[in-house]
Amino acid sequence: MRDASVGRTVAGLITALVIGIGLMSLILGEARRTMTRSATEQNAVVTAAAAADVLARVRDDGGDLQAMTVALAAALPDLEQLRVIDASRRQLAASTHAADLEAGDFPQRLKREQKGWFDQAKELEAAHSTNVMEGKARKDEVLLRAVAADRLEVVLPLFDEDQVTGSVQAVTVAVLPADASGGLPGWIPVLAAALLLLGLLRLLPGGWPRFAAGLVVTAVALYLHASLGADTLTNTRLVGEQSVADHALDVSSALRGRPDVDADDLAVTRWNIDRFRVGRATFDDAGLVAVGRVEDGFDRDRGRFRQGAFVLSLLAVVFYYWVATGWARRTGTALVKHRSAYGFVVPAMIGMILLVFFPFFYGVLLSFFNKTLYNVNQPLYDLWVGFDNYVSIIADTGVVRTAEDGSRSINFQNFYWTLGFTILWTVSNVFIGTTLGLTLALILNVKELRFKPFYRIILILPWAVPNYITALIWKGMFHKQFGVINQVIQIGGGEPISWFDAWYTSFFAVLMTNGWLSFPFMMVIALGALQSIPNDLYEAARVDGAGRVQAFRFVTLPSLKPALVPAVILSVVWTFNMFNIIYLVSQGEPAGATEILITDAYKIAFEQYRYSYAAAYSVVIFLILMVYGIWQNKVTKATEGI
Amino acid sequence: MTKPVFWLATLAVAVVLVPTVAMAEIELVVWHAYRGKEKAAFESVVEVFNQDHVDDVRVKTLAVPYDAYADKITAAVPRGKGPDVFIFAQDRLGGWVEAGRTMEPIDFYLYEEITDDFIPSTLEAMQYQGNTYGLPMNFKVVTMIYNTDMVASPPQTSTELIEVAKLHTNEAGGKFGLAYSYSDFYYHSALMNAFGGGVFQGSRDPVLNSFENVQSLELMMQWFDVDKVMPAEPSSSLITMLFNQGDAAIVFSGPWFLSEISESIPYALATLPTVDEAGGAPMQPWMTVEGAYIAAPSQNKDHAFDFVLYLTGPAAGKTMALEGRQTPANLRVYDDPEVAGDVQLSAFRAQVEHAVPMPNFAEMTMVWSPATTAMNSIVRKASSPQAALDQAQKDVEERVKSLRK
Amino acid sequence: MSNRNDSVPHFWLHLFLVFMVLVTVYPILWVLTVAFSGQQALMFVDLPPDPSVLDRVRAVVPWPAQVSVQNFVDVFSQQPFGRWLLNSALVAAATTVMGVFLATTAGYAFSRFRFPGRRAGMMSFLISQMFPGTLTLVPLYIIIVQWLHLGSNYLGLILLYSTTAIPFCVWMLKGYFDTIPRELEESALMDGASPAVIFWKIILPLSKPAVAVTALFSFMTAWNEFILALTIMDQESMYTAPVGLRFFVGGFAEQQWGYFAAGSIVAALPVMALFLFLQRFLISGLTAGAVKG
Amino acid sequence: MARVVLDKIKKCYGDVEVIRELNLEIRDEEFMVLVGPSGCGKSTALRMIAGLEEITAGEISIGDRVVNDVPPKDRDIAMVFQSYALYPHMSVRENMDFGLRIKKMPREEIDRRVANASRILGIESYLDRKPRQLSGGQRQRVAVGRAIVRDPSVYLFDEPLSNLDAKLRVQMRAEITGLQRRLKTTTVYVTHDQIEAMTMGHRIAVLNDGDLQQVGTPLELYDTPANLFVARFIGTPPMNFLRGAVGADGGSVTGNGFELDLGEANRDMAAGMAGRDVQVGIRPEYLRDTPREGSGPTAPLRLKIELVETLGHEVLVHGHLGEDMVVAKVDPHRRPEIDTEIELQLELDKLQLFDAVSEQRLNRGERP
Repeated sequence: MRDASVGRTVAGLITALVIGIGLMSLILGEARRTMTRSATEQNAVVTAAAAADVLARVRDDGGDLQAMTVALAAALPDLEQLRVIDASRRQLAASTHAADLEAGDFPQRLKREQKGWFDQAKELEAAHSTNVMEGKARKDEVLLRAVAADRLEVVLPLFDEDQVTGSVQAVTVAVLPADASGGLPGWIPVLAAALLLLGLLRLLPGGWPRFAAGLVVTAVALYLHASLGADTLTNTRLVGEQSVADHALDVSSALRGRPDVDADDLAVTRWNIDRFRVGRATFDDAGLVAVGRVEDGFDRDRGRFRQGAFVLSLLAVVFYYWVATGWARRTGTALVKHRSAYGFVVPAMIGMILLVFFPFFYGVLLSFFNKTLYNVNQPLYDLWVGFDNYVSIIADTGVVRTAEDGSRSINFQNFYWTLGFTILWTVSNVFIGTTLGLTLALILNVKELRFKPFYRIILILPWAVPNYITALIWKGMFHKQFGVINQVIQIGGGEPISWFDAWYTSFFAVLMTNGWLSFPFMMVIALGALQSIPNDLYEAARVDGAGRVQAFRFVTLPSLKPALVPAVILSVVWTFNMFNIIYLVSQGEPAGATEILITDAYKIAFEQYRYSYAAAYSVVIFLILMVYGIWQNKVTKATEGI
Repeated sequence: MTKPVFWLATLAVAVVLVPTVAMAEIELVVWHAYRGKEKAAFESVVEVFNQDHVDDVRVKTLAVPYDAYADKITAAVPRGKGPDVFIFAQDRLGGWVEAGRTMEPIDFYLYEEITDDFIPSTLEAMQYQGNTYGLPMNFKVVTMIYNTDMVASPPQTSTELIEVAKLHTNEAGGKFGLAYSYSDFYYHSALMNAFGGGVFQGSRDPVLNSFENVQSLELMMQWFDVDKVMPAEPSSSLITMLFNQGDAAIVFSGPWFLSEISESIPYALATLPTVDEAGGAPMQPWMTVEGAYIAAPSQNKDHAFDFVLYLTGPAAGKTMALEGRQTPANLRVYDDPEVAGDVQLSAFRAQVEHAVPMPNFAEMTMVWSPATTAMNSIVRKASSPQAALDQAQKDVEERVKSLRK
Repeated sequence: MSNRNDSVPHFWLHLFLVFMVLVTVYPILWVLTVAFSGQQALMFVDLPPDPSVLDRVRAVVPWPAQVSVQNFVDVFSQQPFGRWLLNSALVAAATTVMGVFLATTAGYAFSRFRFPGRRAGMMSFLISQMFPGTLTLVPLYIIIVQWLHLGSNYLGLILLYSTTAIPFCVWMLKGYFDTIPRELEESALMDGASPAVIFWKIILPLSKPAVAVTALFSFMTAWNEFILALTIMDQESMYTAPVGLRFFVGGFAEQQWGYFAAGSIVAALPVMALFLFLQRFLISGLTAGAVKG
Repeated sequence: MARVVLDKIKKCYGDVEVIRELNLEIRDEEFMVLVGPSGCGKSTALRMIAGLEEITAGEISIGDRVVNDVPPKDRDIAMVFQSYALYPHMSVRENMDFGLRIKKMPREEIDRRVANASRILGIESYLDRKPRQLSGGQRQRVAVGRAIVRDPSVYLFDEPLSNLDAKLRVQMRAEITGLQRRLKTTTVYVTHDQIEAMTMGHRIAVLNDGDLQQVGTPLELYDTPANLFVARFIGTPPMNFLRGAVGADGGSVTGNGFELDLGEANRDMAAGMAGRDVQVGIRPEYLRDTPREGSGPTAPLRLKIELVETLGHEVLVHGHLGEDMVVAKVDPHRRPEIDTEIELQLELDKLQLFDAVSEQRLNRGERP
């Protein structure tokens, strides 16, 4: 802060404003374009819905569908083409498209290349029945797509009673709402004001006051810009809504007075439907826009905009801090000064960023939404749930379950039981693996011990043989009746044990299996690391009168530390997430008591299809491990250099 | 450039160019998870198709190990990197339809002339929310397999079954009259369906703890715990071993079991018995139907459908049945005397009359874990069937709710 | 460790080692038993009715009823298993080279240079291991196949595997590099060596034990992985050995445990060969004599 | 031709100043020893000359060029490290010719140089061994040999003998000195051992706490230390110090338990300093029971003997003079006994006077 010179403060301010206001303007522009587009789309839907209404009536009355189709396309101002598909008969029932007209009289049998139309109708049918069955609006019952820059195609289901039997495809010319922008773009006055304020900075003393003043200017400018932006958005939305209302009245009046159209059908509100064909009720039959309702409906969007603005402001402040305190310059200098160091790190870092950190951030992002199998194709921003997933994981506190008869039992599916078990599993495994591996490495490092190469090669076998089969062999060894372990117990005169009936015996089985699988790794690490200890150190220790134990404690262990500590940390991490052994050997038996967090997460993702929840689970696992890692790192000072 | 090199280069260019000139044809990629006999049969079937379509279509196959097959489809197909046609059991169908951009609906191609050829329940397995997404190739269903040295004529009813089983049970010596993965919910479905139970009703609401389901489990426990005719911890490896050592008289299992039976064991197949405790209703196992589907992003859907039609048709079905030991879903295959005369195929064909397609919607996947937990705790006698199923019901309800949120 | 004859007698060490060897090989003997049985069944004890103790003892001895190499023959004849082994070898070897290269360079920088972001970088490598990989299959698929267009390409797998192995290797190497006296580099610097020469001619030769461990680890990472290999490869001829092994089990078909066991044993051989080769680096005591005191 | 000049050198690690401002000129062909207690900055100074440490401020030139931004390899220097830093994976020969190979020197030239250097150092017989097969002394020679083959214009030694046993150290000391005399290459030698410094260097620079205390020939430092630190640091046994105050007449120093007439030699210097607190320094060899032959005026002092050290050719006695412990040299034939009193003669013109506050030397002292 000491060096918050005028130049840097100004540079920081400009950076912050450019980032904050620039990006926010981009978002605003995109939001307004989206609103304009959705109003345009809504106009197309209204037209299509009106046409579908009329056509359904004509068909029910046994009228001439083709004639009405042609008439509608002519009568409605924006309707360009119309096509009616009768899916139950695989027929093209009516059409105004030239190609269809050339092909002959209607109805026509659908050709192979027209399969898409048939599938559309079937899709709408399935969507409708799904929504009815689930009592929810989950699947789109209105299909919309742009067929040209200014042409929209709307596909609506055609009902027979409650059954979807076909579809109406309407191609409309886009009806754009009036341009709601007007006046100066919001950012110009804000930026001008902010720049004026800059002059005042010179009057302030350097250091904190100037830095704080810059911060205040940034914050105020961003706030003003955001609230101006929000107003514009509301305005755009209202203008759009008005355009839809006007358009609905246009359509209605175009149809009114036609002899073949029943005036009772012309209730414009019925055409004002969303993508689930649910009435939007944003205006009444007279075309009067319900401003309150529109604004209420807009609350969610505005909330989202506010969140976005908040995040951007934070970002801007961060950049302000970065530039204004001279940190940015130092970053630049550091990059140049340590370029050879960065050069060494960059290749690995690129790989890590692309293939490790990117998927990681994707996972973290996912955890703040509610993405499941049922909504994978919905845009993410519709599914924002904030911390809900985390809250529901952490709030799962019912470790003890009381049955109806009042008896109590442990709820093995509970998050905290699983967490506790995972920790137990990790600690005991890493302890066994490390102790055994280290002991063996020390023994195999004894000078003049014979057959060392033989022992070494045999002892890495568990690592070398694919663990899928060895894990299953272990599972077989623990079989109650036909497993060798119970046979050995019986040879010794004992009773056979049902290994997977109680959580602790089941735990023992997976522990044995994983211990067997994991010690060779530690052994190899320790063997490699032992080579970095010069013999002189032992001699020195011996001279100092250290016994074997002391030599180990004060010479071997400290020297092994640099290699062993990361190996232990990573072992903990890997064991914590050791999916295979649990999945193959205990399979969570009994009753999920030996599940660990990662197998739970796997089940949530691939059996319950709750992708975001599983992502949140993964993040929780990550956080637990990170806390552990930081703690371990503090205790052992693993990252501190020599 | 010296002469030999020049000629070699020309030759190489020619070798590279000639096939491309002749290849004005469409390539269809097909994924499957076959191995061994099935794979060989499948490849020969594809080869026949390729011979017949030398001028227009060429089908290329890719075998994918079953364990990660579904994951591969989930990752690749929606991104347009997958096959044109893939073969899979119906259990993932609903999930993939919901995920979108994976399954191509084929109702448009289907006429009664086509659909009438298939065993109706197998075709039903290919349908989701009123749309058909594939044609059934074959079905796999659990039936009764018995050691003919030990059992002369197959039991017709559950009472007979237990009587016969008791004769061949010697627990201390590791001999059992009846062996099947009874604690596996999939295998248990036969009993459950016999009682008229099930997992979902109507609009896919879970009904795990229905009275019928409880009854079926009580009977299962009767067999295991009171009659003691079945081994503990019945993994499929164990059952295979017992049967192959002549230590199991009767096994309930599917076609996959047959090729694991050792040559020294004489065996025969029979339809699963009726259940006296369920008023004489037959055991109705869940049926797995393997279908051929068109991938939604495929660029050659028409050709893909022609191939699917061929694959599920009588000619291919016959090869797949006789050489690949599959039980075809196409009824016309059974018109062939060779297929009709095959005792194994006809046994499964007979069983399919008393079989229920396993539900193909995504919610079904959520059932397995809680159901397995319930089954295990019942078998372990840690809780009563009712209590275990109540718990499972609660868990499944919760999961279904959170998915549909 | 400098043990003389006055310390623990070798007899006890051998006793312990023999015990560990038995524990280690017992399950593997069962794998061998299954592989050499000529059958497809997974191991279970086979007992007569009312078994005596002797019967039980016989039952726990891993030895097949009859010995046959048929499973091994079939593994190679029924599938292009040799080709898949070759693919695996290629991918694993390239991963080893690439992994060692990426990890040694990064580990060297972390050990020797003091630069802003060093600690953060090292921690990020460590922390990256803490996020479970269950949900990353689809993002990885998108990156490799859609973005980098490395579907059905060895390079895609090599990239994936070497980045999987990087964090551990970097930490391992960094720890080892830390034990190499700085004077050696300074001395080389005075001798006129550039950073690259110092790295290649001084640091790497001195770190053979750690590089050997790194190499083994990278190799194993690539050698045993199967989900990514399967997801990315779209031609059977590009599959790796673990993918091939999985054809024998799983799904609604007969379980060919005999083939699986035989294939597993074949797949373990290159790993053991590599380890045999690397062993001498693990025991060479390289830094001794570098400095005095 | 290879002068090394340190001009206002400064070194900081963060906020810690390791070297405050160092000005030092090492002349061509000179053997300069940097000496001081550990942590005084001498190694840092050497490493800055080598280019292994950045220079915070100031300039270093070697020969005629400022080398601040010249990388070590281009400074035409060779360095022998305290730990020798031999490449353990290379043979002795490879260790020696590594730098030359990097320079892409012709093979014959390399061989010639290695042969030459190993002959000089007597290490021809183990050129093909690895460092771990060598004894400490042999490794030391290899380390030196590695420097020699490069034929640099400056040698830098960083406490090269500190890892050797006493006997070997004496031998190597002589060898290195001899080598330098023969090669006539400018040498900067860092040590904390003042005996090494005294025996080896043409000139010695004494550093303490990042400050240069004094530069001079060994005898200059010995006879006329610039301040209390140098006086204490140089010489074995160390110089005696008596705290006191200059008397009112400026001709005497009075301390607790003694009064010393400063004599003619120091009179003019002490004049005008009446009442000032000083430390009087006198080397043990100038505090004797019988004055040396040809010595100047002496002053008597009585000392109660508390400890006797017999070195053979002479005897040292220790005792308190007031609060200060002093050591004196006594005729071995006297056989002084503990707890007896002895009269000592202090050579007045060898007296060193230091200001008690500034610790700077007050009198000029006498050159031998």
